[in-house]
Amino acid sequence: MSDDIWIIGTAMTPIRRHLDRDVLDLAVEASLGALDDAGVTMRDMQVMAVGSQFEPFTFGQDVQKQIGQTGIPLYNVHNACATGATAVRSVLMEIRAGEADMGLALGVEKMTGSSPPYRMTPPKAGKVFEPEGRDGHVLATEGVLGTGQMFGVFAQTGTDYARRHGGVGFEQFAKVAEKNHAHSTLNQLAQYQRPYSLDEIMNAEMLAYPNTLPMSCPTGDGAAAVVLVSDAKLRSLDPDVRRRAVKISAAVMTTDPYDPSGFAHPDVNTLTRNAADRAYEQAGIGPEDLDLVELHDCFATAELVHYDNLRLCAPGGAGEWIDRRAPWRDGELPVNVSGGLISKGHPIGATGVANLYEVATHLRGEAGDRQIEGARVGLTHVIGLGSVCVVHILERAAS
Amino acid sequence: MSDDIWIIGTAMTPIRRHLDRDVLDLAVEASLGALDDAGVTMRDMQVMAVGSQFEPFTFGQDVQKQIGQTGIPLYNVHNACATGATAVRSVLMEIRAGEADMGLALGVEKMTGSSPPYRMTPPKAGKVFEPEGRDGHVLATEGVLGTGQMFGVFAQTGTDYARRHGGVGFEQFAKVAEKNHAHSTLNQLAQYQRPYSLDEIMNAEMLAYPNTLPMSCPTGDGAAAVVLVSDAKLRSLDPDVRRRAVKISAAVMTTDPYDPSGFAHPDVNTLTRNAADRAYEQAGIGPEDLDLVELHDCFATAELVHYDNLRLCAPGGAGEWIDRRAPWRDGELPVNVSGGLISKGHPIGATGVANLYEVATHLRGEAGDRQIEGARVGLTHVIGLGSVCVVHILERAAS
Amino acid sequence: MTRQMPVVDYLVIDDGPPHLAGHRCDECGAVYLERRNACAACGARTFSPTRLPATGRIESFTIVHRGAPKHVGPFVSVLVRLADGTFVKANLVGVPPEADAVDFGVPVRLVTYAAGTDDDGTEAIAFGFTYDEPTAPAEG
Amino acid sequence: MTRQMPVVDYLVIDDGPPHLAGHRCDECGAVYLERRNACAACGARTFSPTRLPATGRIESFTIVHRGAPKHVGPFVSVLVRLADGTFVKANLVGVPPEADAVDFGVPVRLVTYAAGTDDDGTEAIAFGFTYDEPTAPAEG
Ligand SMILES: [Zn+2]
Ligand SMILES: [Zn+2]
Repeated sequence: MSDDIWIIGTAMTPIRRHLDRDVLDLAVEASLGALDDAGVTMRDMQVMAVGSQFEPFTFGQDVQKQIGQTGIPLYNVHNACATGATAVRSVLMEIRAGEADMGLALGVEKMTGSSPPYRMTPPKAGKVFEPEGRDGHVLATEGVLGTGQMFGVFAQTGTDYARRHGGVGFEQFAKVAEKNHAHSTLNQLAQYQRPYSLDEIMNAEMLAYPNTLPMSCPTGDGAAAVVLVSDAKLRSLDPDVRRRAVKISAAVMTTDPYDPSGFAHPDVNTLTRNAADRAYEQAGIGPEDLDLVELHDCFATAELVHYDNLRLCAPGGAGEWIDRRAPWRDGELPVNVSGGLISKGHPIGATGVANLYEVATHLRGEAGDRQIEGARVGLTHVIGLGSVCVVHILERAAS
Repeated sequence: MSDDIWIIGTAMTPIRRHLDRDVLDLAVEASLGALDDAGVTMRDMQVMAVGSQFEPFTFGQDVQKQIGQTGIPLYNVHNACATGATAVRSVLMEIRAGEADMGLALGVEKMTGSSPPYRMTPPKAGKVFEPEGRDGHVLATEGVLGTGQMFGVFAQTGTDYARRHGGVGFEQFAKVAEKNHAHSTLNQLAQYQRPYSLDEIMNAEMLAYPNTLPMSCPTGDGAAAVVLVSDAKLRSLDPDVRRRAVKISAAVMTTDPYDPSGFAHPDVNTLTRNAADRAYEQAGIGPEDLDLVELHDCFATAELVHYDNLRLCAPGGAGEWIDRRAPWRDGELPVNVSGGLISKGHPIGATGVANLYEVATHLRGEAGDRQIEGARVGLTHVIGLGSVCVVHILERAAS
Repeated sequence: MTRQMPVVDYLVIDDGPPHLAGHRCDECGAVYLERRNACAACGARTFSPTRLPATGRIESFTIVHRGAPKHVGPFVSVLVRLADGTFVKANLVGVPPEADAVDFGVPVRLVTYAAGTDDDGTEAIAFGFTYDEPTAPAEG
Repeated sequence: MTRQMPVVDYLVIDDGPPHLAGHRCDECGAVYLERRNACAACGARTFSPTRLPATGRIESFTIVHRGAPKHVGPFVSVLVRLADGTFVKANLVGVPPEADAVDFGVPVRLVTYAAGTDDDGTEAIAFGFTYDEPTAPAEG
């Protein structure tokens, strides 16, 4: 049977109270052990899944950074004591679905606390300096060795773009927020629903130059859901369901390929470009065919660079593109008509489903006051810092 | 193209500071909204994935318990801001792989803290009683309304089995631990590697009757990994790799179907029986064909009931089965020759991969001192309380 | 008079004899103790309040030593199947915390007791189960 | 004499002029600052110590106001590309925390300063970058 899946490599660490090894050391030993056992390398892997019940954030990506960053899809999963088995299933489904022919599943847990942390830990008050973690820090380095705060990181992503390309400054970034706040006035699901003038935005509290408060996503609660069916199943459903169905023409997940700058500053550009290019190829659709885009504007600086990363504007032309209001809802390619994360809000787990909700609702012609008339094709983009990027291209049912 | 995947329902909540609603309320509103929008119900779903960056444990299962427990596979995923998109991908791959024709993806986040918790919260010292959570508790109920501690929960699972079937008592449960500690003396990867006498086990500190300390899994660190390939890819690999390859003949994930007792006490039996039955059917293999089993013995009481749940012993005959040493490494069907979680250890995220490591190593004939001679077929079983169960059946390459 | 509150809201202490109250699914009759969104059994979304019976049978037990609250000490946790088929977890009270003292054969009955007092002097009323020996000592 | 320790172990202060030290992949030459298991670029597993150059160029910056440590105040965070292509994040020091004061065109040079003192009187030595104007004010 061609559906068979095989294990060709496996390894495990001794189970101990590993007081002198951090969780990455354990993850790497098992991962490299399994690759060695199979006689393959990370370059052969087309998907990876990492199961840990307690490691937060994007732990799997931290493992990739130690053993090989090739840009492949990566799942961080948990399911109580079946966490490792769920990682195995994630890889197995990717292979069975024909998305990958080889993948790595890792399960790992650091249950004992008294071993070296690998992430930055807060400084203890009134202490004697002692090096901690993989960088041997003796005090909290935030504000001493630059910033790792989100609004600062994305601010630097923006000024990097401004350095490389002309016509981009504080005002261009602020215009992104002006647009998104204007858009959300039509969206009752949005957290904010009032317009902000450009002046108001530029004179608001500066979080980290050039991102002011209204250029940054707020903290809010929310949820979004979608029901997916196969093409075969769809044919068996009611005509009304078929008529409102929205096709997922492309679904791509990428992680960071190695880049020398990525260890000092997260690179949100390359993995977005990779995801977008593959999505356009999968769907047989180009940026010029899009009727609307929901992209990951956690900060105004992020939205601007993604105009270029998603090929929405001319190369290097993101500043000029926002200046001529191209991404406004009445412009040439509406971006974030929901209000985007800046104004609609960004309840983290919900975000990557909420953007499908938004685009699907427009493609169905059911977006009410904020409807983009005649929308037939849309793109969604989301980035989880660490990083992982997912791009979908959606099309409305041919009617 | 038959590979097309369609969205037939979608919904989202308003994004707000939802001070009067708990995270389940939000998750349910979006989930039911998407189902309603599609004109389908949870009974039509064959897979579910829930993305939340911050909800711990088995949050997705908590959502199922509010909207419909049908026993389907469920992923709890996180990937920073791409968490929701990763849930969508998990469902999409299950459908593309032909495992499901319809599934539900949910993304949800409660970002603001000042809203009702739905899980038990610790009591505040020196306070005025105020009802909290979905049960309106005014004080910590552990020890007041029975126990929710793991060793107590699994202890009750054991005494429930003893009530229903003859020949099961404290001694039978203790014999499970005696066996597993004996097995691990041959396994250098195990956390414990010394034998415990039955007397020593029965006279050790009682955690929760009938589970004493050496009848309970210890706290330890570890990791395990596997590399998986498709059948097509395997054909292109070196003969040495092919010879050592181990086939995954069955891979099944289940969650709890509704049972009236499950809200008062987790039912670890039904979902294990469902998973085992489907795995035997998928593999075309019965319990009588197995050469070894690694099952989820978080506590000795758990291992004993799973002899029956996995159909290893005669119905109701788990007590008699351990009495005649059937699951010892030299018995009729060796169970947990690694030492199991009780003695090998249980680093949570690693566990569901470590059991594949163990069985694959025996099927390859590479288990050294603890090798089960001539092993050709093995089964792995893991449960995450909440619950989720995964069963794999592995076969060595025909040579 | 001392003010009293139930330890959980599905214990009713101000409407006749103390009893448990549940939410019964209007569609399939499944009963739940806590606040619900929809029915895990059938998916229906409306429930009606229902008063639960006071008697039942022990399905399983454990005697918790490690981690038992200090002011409680070792205690017997039981899963009880009430006469209408609803399951509830609670302490078995009035019975020593010894394995031999737990008898699956004897029916149990709901009892209440004060489990704590807050800074305002309000008592938290807990429920447990105890052997229902006067009514049916030899039954089952 | 005051005892000194670097704020992170890739700053070397006891071997000639203060400098940064990295781990260079023996296979592909990728350079990393922190302790490594393997190479993210090529997968190789051995590294050799390497001394990094003291000068570089600003790639990006921000001026952090919210969440800046109180004793530091608003500060300029920069990503610097060192002369050998290694990237490092640090503060731009000796420059006011104003957008107009940050000039991509001017090269920068590593400097060190005391960033804190512990209970034993040991000083933590931090590094930052400052404009390298004496040597090449008009370059680039
Ligand atoms: Zn119902
Ligand atoms: Zn390298």
